Amino acid sequence: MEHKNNHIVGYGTYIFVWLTLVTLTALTVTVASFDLGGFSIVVALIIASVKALLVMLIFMHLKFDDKIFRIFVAVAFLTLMIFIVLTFSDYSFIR
Amino acid sequence: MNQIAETLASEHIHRDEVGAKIGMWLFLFTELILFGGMFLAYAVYRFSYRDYFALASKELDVFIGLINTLILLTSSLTMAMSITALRRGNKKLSLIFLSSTIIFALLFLVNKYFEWSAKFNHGLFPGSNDLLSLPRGEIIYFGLYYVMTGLHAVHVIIGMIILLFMLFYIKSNKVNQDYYIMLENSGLYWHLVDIIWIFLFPLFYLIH
Amino acid sequence: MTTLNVPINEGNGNHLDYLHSPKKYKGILNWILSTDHKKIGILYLISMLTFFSVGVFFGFLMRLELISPGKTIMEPQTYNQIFTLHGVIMIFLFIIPGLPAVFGNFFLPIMIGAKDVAFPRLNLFSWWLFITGGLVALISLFLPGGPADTGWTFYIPYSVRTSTNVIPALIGAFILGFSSILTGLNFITTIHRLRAPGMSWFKMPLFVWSLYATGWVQILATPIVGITLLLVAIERWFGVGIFDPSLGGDPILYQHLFWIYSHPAVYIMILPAMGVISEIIPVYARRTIFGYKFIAFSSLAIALFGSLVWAHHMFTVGMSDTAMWIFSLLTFLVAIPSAIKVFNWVSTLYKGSILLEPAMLFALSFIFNFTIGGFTGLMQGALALNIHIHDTSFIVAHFHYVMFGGTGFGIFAALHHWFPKMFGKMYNKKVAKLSWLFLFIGFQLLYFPLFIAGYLGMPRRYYDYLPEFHIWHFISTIGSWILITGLIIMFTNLIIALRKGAKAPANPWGGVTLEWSIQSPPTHENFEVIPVIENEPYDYSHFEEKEEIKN
Amino acid sequence: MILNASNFVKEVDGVFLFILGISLFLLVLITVLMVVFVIKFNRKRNPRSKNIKGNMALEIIWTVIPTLLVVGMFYYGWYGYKKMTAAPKDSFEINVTGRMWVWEFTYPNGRKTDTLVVPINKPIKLNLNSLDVNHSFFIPAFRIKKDVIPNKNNYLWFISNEVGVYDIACAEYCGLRHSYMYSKLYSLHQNEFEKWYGSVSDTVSLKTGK
Repeated sequence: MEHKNNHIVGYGTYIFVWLTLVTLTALTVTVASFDLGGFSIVVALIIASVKALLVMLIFMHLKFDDKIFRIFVAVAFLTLMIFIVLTFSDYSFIR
Repeated sequence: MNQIAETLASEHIHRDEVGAKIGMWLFLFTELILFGGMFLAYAVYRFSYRDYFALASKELDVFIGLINTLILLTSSLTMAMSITALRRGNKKLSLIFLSSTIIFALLFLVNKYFEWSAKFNHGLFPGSNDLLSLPRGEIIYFGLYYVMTGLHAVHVIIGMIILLFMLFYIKSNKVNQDYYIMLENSGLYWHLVDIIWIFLFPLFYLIH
Repeated sequence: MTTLNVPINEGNGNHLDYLHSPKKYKGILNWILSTDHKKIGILYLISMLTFFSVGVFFGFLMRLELISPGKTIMEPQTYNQIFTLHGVIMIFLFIIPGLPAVFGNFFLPIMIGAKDVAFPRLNLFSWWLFITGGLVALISLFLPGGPADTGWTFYIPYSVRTSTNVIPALIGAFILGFSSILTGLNFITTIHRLRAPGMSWFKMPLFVWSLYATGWVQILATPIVGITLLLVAIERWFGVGIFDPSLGGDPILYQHLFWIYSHPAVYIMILPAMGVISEIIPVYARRTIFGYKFIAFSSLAIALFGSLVWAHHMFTVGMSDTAMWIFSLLTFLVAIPSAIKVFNWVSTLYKGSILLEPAMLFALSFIFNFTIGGFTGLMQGALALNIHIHDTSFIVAHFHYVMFGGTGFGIFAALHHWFPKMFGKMYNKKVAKLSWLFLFIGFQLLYFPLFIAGYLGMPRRYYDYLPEFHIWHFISTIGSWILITGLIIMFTNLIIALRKGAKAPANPWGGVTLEWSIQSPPTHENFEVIPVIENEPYDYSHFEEKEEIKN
Repeated sequence: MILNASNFVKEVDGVFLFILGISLFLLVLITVLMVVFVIKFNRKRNPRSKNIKGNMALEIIWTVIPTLLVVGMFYYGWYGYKKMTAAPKDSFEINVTGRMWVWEFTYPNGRKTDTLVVPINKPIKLNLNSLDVNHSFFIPAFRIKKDVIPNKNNYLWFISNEVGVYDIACAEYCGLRHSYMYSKLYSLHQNEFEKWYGSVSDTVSLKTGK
C-alpha cells in the first residue's frame, strides 16, 4: 500500500461537485414541500447520502487515495448501520 | 518501510504521511460514531414520536437552515481548493481560499447564533416552562435539536481554530508544497463537519 | 536459567538502556514528558496499579460489609457509593488500559520491529488524558454529596434523580474513553505502517493480532458510550430532555446505547489477555503455537461478534421477541471463536517441553478461570435461564471470573513474563509461585460461592441480604482475604526485585519473538539495526538445532 | 428450596442442568488435559519438544461441535422463554406498582395490598409499572423476573403450583433501600383465596401457607 498521491484534483472538478451539491440541496428542499408520507424521510436520507458520498469521494479524495481508506470507511459506516439495524430489531417489533 | 521507521524515529524530518492520514481517518470514525450514537437516538425517538416531531419542526426556519447548508457546502469547496492551490505551489491563493473557509465558518456560527437566540426569545430553551408545557415528543425533539446542532457548532468552532493554525503554518512555511499533510488532514476534519450537517439539515428542518 | 538461544541484536557492544539513556528533562519530568513508548508503558503501569489498589481496597470493604447480614461496618449509602467507585475504577482505570496501554505500549512496537508507535506525542497525550479522566472521576470523593451511587452503569432515570455527584464520574469516563480511543488509533496505524521488513501480517505475534482487533473495537464502539454519558451529563446539567422518562425520554434507549459500547468493552478487556496467553504458552512449552491462523482470526471474529451482542444485558427489560432471539443467538456464536482459542492453547501443550514458571501458572489458571467464566456466560445467553439469573450475584461471579480470573490473571501473567525485559531485573520465582497459589485459591473461594447464591436468588448490588445466603457470603469474604494476601505477596516480591533483583539476561525464558532478541532492558531505540524477519513468530525448530549443537 | 413451585421451574432448571452438564464435561476435559500435558511433557521428562503447527481436522471438529452445542443451547433457552411471554387469555390480572422502595399490588376489585396473594393452579398476569426509577420484579422460587420501568408497560405471568410463602425481591438497583425492597407472595388454595379476596379486612389469616 505505498502512497501514490500524486493526483491533484483540479478546481474545475471541485466546482462541478459543488454545483451538484447545491442542486441536490435545492432538490431535497423542494421534495420536502410535497407530502410523500413515510417516503419523505427515505428520499431525504437518500439525497443526503449521495451528497455525503460526493463529499467523501471528491473533496476528501477517497476516490484517488489508496484502497485501504475506502475499506476503512466502509467498515466504519457498516458498523454504524449494524448498530442501528440491531437496535431497531427491538423497536420495530415491540408490541 | 524500513526507511519510514528510521525517519520516524529521528523525529525532525517529515513523518510518514500515509500513516498520518490513516490516523486522521481513524479519528474521523470516532467522530462519525459519536454523532452516530445521537442519530441512533434520533431515529428511535422519531420512530416513537413521529407526529410530534413533524409538529415541532415547524418551529424551525427552513430558510436559515438552507442558507447554513449552502454556507457549509461552499466552505468545503474553498477548503478543497485551498489544498489544490498549495500543492500547485500557489501559496497566496491557498491562503485566500483558506481564509474564506474560515469566514464561512464564522458566518455559519453567526447565523446559528441568531437562530438559537430567536428560539430562546420564544421561550423554547431547555428547562423553560414553555418548553416543558409541550407534549413529551416535542420536548425530546428540542432536546435532540439543541444537543445535536450544539455539538455540531462546537465542532465548527474547533474546526475554525484548527484552520486558523493552518493559516499561520502556511504563512510561516511550516506547511508548504512538499509537506501539506497537516492541511490535508484539517481539510478532512472540515469536510466531516460538513457531512454531519448534510444529515442534520433534512432530519431537523425538513420534516412533514 | 536458560541459555541464550537467539542471536542478540545488541549492535556493537553495550548501549544505555531506555531507563538511563540521555534525558531532555530531569526527575519526574523525564517521565511525564517522555514520548518513548516504553516509558509511557511504565507510566501507565504505575498509574494503573495505583488505581487498582484503590479499587481492591473498595472491594475489600464491600466484602467485609457483606460478611454477615445487617450492618457490619458502613451505612447503605456508603456501600452504594463504594460499589459504584469499585466498578468505575476497575473498569475504566484498571482493566481497559491494563493490557493494551501498559504492555501493548511497551511491547507492540518491539514485537513488530519498530522504534516507537506511529504517533509518540499522541501516545503521551493519551496518558495525560487517562490521568485527567481518573482524577476527574475520583474528585467527587471530596465533594459535598459524595461520589455517585448509581453503579458503574449509570442507569437512567436513577442517574438523573440521585443527589450525589454523578457528573464528575460521567465526564471522567468520557475523557477516559478518548484516552482509550487514541491508544487504539495509535496501535492500528503502527501495525499498518511500521512493521519491520519481512514482518507480514501472518508473521506478527498473536499479541499484536489481539491488539489490532482490540484497536478497532476501541475506535468504533467507545464513541457511543462517550456521547451517551455526555448526554446524561447534559441532561443533568441543563434539564434537556433526552433520556429522562418524565420528559418523554426512553430509559431503554439509554441502556441500548450504553451497552453498544460497554459490551464490546469487555472484549477490549479480554482480547489482549488472550493475546498474552498466546504469547506465554509457546515460550514455556518451548514449541510453536498450535493453529496460529485460527487464533489470529478468532480474535477478529470475537471483536466482530462481540460488537453485536450488547442487548443480552437487557433480556429482562421487555424487548421485542425478535430482538430477544437475535441477541441470544449472536451471544452463543461468540462462544465459538473463544472455544477455538482455548482448544488451540491446550493443544499447544501437547508434546511440548513444559516448564511451570510463574507466568505459565498464571496463564494456565487463566484458561481454567476463563473456561468457567465462558460456560457461565453461555448459561446467561440461554433466554429462559437468563430471566432467572439476570441481576443476581451469579452475574457478579461470572463477570469476575472473566474479568479478574481472566484478564486480571492475564495481566499478572504478562507482568511475570515481561518483568525481566521491562526492568532488567529478576524476581524471586518461588515467592512468585507462592503468591500465585494464594491468588488462585483466594479467587475461587471469593467468587465461586456467588454462583450458588445467585442461582438461589441472591440479587446483586445488595447492601443487606436474607439469612439463608449467609454461608455463601461468609466463604466469599474469607476468600477475599486470601486473595488480598496473595496480591500483597506478589507486589512485594516484584518491588523487592526492582531494588535488589539479580540482573536479568536478554532472554531468561527462551522466547523467540523479537522482544527477546534485544537487551534487557531495551535501549531507547529498541533496535540498533532494524531487524529483517524471516521466520514465523513462534518458530522453535531453529531453537532445537541450537540446543543440539550445544549438547 | 421448593422444587416445581411454579410452571417455569422445570424449564429453567432443565436448561440450567443441560448447559451445566455439557460445561462440566468440557471443563473437566480441558483441565485434565492441561494437567496431564503439564506432567507428561514436563521439561525434565520431555526435554525436546515437537513442533506441531496445527491440524485442520481437529480445528474443524472443535469448530463444528461447539457450534452444534451452542445452537442446541440457544434453542432450548428460546423454547423455554417463549412460554414465559405468552400469558393465557383467562389470566387473573393484578397491577403491580414499584416505587422506592415498596411494591404495591392492585386487584381487579380495587383492593390494594403490599403483599401479593394468589390462588394456586391459576394463571396470574402481573402488569408492572414504576412510579420513579427502574426496578425489577423477581420471584426467585418461581424463576421469573421482569424489569419495572417508568413509561413502559411490562408484564409477566406464572402459575403457582404449590401452596406456600415465597420471597419477592427487587433485582434492579434502585437506590438507598434497594436491598430491603422485599415483599412476600402467598399462594393459597382457590377457596382460601376466594375467602381472602372477598373479605374487606386485610387481617385475614395468611398462616395457611407454611
